Amino acid sequence: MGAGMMKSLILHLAVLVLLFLLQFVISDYAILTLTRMMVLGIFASGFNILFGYTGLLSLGHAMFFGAGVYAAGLPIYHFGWSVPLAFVFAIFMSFVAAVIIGVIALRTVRDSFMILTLMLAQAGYLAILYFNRETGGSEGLTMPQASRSFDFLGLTIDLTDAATRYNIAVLLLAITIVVSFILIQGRYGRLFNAIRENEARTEMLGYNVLTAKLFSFTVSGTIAGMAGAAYAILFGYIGATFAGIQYSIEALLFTLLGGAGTLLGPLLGSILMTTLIDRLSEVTSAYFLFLGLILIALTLWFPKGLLGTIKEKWLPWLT
Amino acid sequence: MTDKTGNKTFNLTRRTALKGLAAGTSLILSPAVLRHGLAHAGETIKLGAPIHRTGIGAAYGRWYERVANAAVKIINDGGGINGMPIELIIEDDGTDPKRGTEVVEKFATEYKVDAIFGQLFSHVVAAAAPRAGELKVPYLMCSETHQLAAGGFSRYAFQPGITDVKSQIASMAPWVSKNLGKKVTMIYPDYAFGYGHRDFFSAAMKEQGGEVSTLIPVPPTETSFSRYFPQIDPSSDVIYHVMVGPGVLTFVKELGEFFGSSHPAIFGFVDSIEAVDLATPQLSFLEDSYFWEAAPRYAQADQTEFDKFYREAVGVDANGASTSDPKDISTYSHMFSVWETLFAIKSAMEAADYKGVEQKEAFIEALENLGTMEASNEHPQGKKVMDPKTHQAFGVQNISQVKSSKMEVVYTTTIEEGMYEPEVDYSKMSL
Amino acid sequence: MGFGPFLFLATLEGLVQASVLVLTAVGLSLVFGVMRVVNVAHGEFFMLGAVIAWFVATNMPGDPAIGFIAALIISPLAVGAVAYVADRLILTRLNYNPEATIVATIGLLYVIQQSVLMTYGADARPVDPPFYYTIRLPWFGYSSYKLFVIAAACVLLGVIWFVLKRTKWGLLMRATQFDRETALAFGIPVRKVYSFVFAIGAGLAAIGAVLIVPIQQAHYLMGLDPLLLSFTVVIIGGLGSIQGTIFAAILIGLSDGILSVFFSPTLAKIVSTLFVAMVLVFKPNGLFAKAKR
Amino acid sequence: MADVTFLKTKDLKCHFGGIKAVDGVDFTLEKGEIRAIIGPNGAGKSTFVSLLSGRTEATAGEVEFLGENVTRLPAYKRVRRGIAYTFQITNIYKDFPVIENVAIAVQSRLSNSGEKTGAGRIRAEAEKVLARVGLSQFAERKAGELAYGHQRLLEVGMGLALQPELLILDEPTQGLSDSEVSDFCDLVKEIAQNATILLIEHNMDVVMTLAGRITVLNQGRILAEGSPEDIRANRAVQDAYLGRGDE
Amino acid sequence: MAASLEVIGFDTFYGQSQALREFSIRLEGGKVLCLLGRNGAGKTTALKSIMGIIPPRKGKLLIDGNDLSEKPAYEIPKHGIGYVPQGRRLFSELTVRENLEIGLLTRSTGKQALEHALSYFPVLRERINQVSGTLSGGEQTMLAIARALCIEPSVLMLDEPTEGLMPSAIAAIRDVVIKLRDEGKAILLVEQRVDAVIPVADTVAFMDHGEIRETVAIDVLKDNPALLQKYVGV
Repeated sequence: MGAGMMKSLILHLAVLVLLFLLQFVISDYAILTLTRMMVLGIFASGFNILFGYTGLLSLGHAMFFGAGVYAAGLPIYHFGWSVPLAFVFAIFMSFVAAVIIGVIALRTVRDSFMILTLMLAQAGYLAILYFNRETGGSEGLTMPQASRSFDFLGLTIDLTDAATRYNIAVLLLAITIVVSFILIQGRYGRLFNAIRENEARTEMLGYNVLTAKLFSFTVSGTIAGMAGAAYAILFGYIGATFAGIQYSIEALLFTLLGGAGTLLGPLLGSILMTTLIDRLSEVTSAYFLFLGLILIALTLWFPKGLLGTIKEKWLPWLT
Repeated sequence: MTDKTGNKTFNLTRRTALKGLAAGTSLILSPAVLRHGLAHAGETIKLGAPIHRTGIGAAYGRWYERVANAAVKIINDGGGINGMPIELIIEDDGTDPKRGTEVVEKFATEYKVDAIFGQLFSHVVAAAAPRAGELKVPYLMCSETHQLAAGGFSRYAFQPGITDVKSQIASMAPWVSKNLGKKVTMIYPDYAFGYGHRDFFSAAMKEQGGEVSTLIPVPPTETSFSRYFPQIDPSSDVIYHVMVGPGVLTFVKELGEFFGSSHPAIFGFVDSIEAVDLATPQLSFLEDSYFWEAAPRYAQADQTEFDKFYREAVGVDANGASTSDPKDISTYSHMFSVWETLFAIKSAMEAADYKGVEQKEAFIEALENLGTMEASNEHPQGKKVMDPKTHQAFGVQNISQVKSSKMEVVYTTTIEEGMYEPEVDYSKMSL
Repeated sequence: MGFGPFLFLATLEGLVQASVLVLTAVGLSLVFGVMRVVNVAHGEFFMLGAVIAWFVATNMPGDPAIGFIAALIISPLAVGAVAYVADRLILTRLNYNPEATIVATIGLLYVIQQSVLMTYGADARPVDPPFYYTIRLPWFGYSSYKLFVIAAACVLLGVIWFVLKRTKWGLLMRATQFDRETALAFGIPVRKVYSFVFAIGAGLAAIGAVLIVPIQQAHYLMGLDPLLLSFTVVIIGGLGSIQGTIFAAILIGLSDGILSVFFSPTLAKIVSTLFVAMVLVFKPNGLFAKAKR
Repeated sequence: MADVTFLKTKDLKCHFGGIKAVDGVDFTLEKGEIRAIIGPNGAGKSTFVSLLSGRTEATAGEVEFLGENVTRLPAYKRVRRGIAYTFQITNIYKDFPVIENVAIAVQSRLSNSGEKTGAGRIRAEAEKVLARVGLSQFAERKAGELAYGHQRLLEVGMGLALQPELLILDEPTQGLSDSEVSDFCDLVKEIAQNATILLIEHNMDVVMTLAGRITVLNQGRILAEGSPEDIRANRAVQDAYLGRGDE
Repeated sequence: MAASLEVIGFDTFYGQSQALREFSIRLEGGKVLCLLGRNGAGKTTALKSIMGIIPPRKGKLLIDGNDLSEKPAYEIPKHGIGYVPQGRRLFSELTVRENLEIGLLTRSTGKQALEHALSYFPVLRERINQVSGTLSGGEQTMLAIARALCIEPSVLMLDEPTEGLMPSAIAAIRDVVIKLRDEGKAILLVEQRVDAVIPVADTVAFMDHGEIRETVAIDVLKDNPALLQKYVGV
């Protein structure tokens, strides 16, 4: 293991430990909102595997987040499945969805890929509305009280408890970061980067680029789906908005702000952006104005985002 | 000791080691404390109002906010609640479930409000109400949703200001079948709010020996409607319509263009023309048609003192328009719920001699036991009866007919006509 | 009502929708064709056109027709100016890089939408049509203004066609579209052409919006639907092809009107969205594309 | 089993619309050769090697490599079988360090041959390749910052890292200075000890120095083939270059 | 008297790599200068740099004595440079007339210039409303030249105009080039094939690696096969 990789590993572990420790010092509200930021950070991390590392810009990643939300929430709501079972099932379903969508979407490139993913996500969103008797449509469904706590390995886990939710989010974030770290440090990381940088050349070096892209797409979609499933079980509500365009764009925004192609970038972006919106909403109703301005500013002056710029200027070993 | 940052959420025993870090983080993560945390507990009653300032609910939200401010002013001018003034904290929820929930969390844990009220659209309520329950903060919705009475939420959720949609609709059916006809075509929004109308009204009509022969769902985002109208069954006696969102004016205009002067009887929920000026030339076809209204938009001949008082306080003229701009039509038939909710909070707090969050449970129980609230300045829409089991208040409903581009009440239901068997008993749940 | 009149109404409605759509989509298509820019903020230019029309119409004294005509002139110019500035300030600096422009125009979308929210508010507001007259047919009544919209769109399309095919300006644009480098070598200021095309594309969306506000109402969130529909039209018509765009707009307008009569409108939207997606995958040059080269 | 031909094409064609870029080429290459392909501009040289490497799909005809028909194989599978291609226009990962460019190629070879792909091993192998092409001192530099001649060498190094059976070099000396060209010739000779080399080249000095045999393409067909001396003396070839062979 | 075209010390880059080094030429009216060299030697880049399409990082450009070094690309043609790019680059979906009109767009020379340009190529007049992509190769080249003539240039630059043409078409193009030269235009011709330039050129400049290696008068070259061998191969 190289020194850079070691440093990077230590940094990431330190961030995770810090996130765990924070719960002992921050305010109740910070715990609640940081929980949500972490879940959305996981979503953006999944998006980042595809966008930041492999160079494929999907404008429809909310469809996987939404797939996770519904694949976890519907069995709990309709069939009374236990939460862990529904969670695992949702991850599996997101995986299946990602494979199928990936096979279709990866037939296109660049502009077409972006528009196609946008269209497919829109179709998914409309499907949720269409099957409103099952999904609750735009009104959504509130998870039954019974599902808000469950027994797992002899422990009673109460999802209405803020600290419990926070720790589950930290755990899932840790899993995401560690899995991504291993993936990106390994040979797939090199391959993804190569594809992002120069697809034609990579193919001529003997790589099956399409398979690699599909792999990236699948990992990305599955992580996004896991985030969606976590959202459903942790916050107890599922609704069509979570599959809407807004959420696809948020994933992009978090990633761009924090730094595409860095493991912690999406989380950082999620924390900063959510905090910013939360602050601004006390002052103005048009807080999305700033979201727009930040997007434009990022593309103009900060295409690498915060951590991306730091990585370029000071910490080249950052993963 | 008073924390210098004004933040009272710290547990002093566990903030020894990471004191500096904690202070810094909390400043970043909780900017709100600086603005609102300065008052000491027991000095004010803090009420949080997540309002649909933006998003598809904005037309309602703007008036909800106006009513809330008017009511709070009156309460505070009269000495507040139990001697404490109300501190009203309003934040936009974007008519969005996630943001709506976040704002509820913020009110509960950051501002530490005594109660939250004011959310309207059912998808926002569906996401936010359970969280309020988990955070154990009283949550009073102004939304008409039946989810509460159907048992979807918790003991902390109430709807004291406005009757739920199931009751509203059920109480309309006997009158419609008796006076307009038994065969009905329904045009309704293709989402949850519309399904309530579809299901409850179909069932109620059946009970009356009538039938809903044609159902025409229209997506809520639709912007043109004419192409749906040919589906209307020409042999229907009644067209029942209800539409919400930014397209309502287009909807009624196109309905009029389509039919001209000859058409079946038309009965609509006032939602179809909430915030729309009836004097718009193309709406003349609505003349003589009927609307459900909770609170009559146009001051009636027998207008009560209470309605007069309420209009004046909110700044609404006899036509339901803003006193400063006669073209600016209010959401008159819904916004009274904010007013009545605030006064319900007041009387429950007074009954519980509420001084602060320690008496939260007493406050909840007092809300459950509000019982009958007589028509008054506090309840200008009319008498209400709070059902302690469902946490739902029931009131009278009005059927109005359009006459000279105004609506005249032709029938007022009794509260009993809208009652149904409770589907849940929240009062037995733990607090 | 018999099936014939039923179909007749659906066709009329479809044509009205197609009329507005075609103007909006031609704007998008022109921008894509000449500049290779996917403008995600296009729907917001539409919305801005509607809102400015409201401001103009309500502040213009006298007959609603005067206000309407004033809006028809002022609104596209104002929106075009906004687009021109946006191009100069943002897109040129990004060198029209496809990914960056998509992200930046998403940003622009929010900026325009929220600026309108701050100034105009969240309400939906109607604009008086220039004339009220309902044509009574044996089976149903129909707004004469809607027929005017169809006619106006035809006239405007004729004007667009004339400008593109018969004028110096059109030649400039087409030359830039086909080969920007050679255009440059013949003294065509490509960057300026880009800025103007971006402005014209936005202006066309604004004209579509001015025509629609007497039917619908101006609302700060009204931009999303036209955006998605325009994308649909431009993809089916073939990215950058004006004729294809016109064809597709009529096809989509009519089929949307007729389909949603027979099926659930939401289902119709799902099917058409998936259909467009498949066109993108299997016929990336659009449905009407001839096999080129 | 009799010796299989190293590489063979049968009536290979590639037409773009009406243009016959490659129009019926029967070509054989023996193991261990250094073969040059020359011809006037537009003769179809680049298209021909693109057909061999799989970058372009053949309209008709066959490509046989080591006795197997590879005509329908995608490019990456041909690379895995040992056909490496270096680009005419420098095509490297400009934003990556030089060593990373080579490491990507090394990883491809190792993982395709089922060997371990530990970070240390890949780096070691990549360093070896850089040493061979003389770029060791630039290992950590951004590839895009290298001088043009060094970028060409890196391009070759990436091909080399694949340890191919057949290395196709498409105009490798284009843009190199004279001294770089002679270094390059030495490198190719060294590579040729382990691999067969197919070279498209304009610089006749290079061709004459390196090639054992020369194939001349003109208008998508083979015009002549033979030793450098034969080709130099061939009247048809001179005509093709001087443009009198249009008819 | 100022030269019609003078380029002084162009350094041009594609990203990091240098494509032109100290590229300088001087060309008088009524003369033909040929740039010769193999693929990638920088000939096309030289023309594009002159046109401002790939602006040089350093260097001066003068046309008829006017310094255009600081002008944006679209200003340069207006000062009298007609350009026939490699591969002709016609607007192939437009008609012959429209292609010519593009040449007229930025100068107010109008119909006269168009008629004058057509006078060199009567065949184009017959096909004036035909879509240019359907013309034969020779006609396309003619159109490309006519289009460049529409801006009434004093300098004409042609990038491999005879590439891929039938010998008869090559001869026709050659005749027009000679005619234009005789009318006093300064002509910069890029070719790969020596035989194509021998009948028309006054001077030949050999390029390699983005530099002019040698400039020779055509008479010298005709008598020196060794030079041919060195720069063109074979």
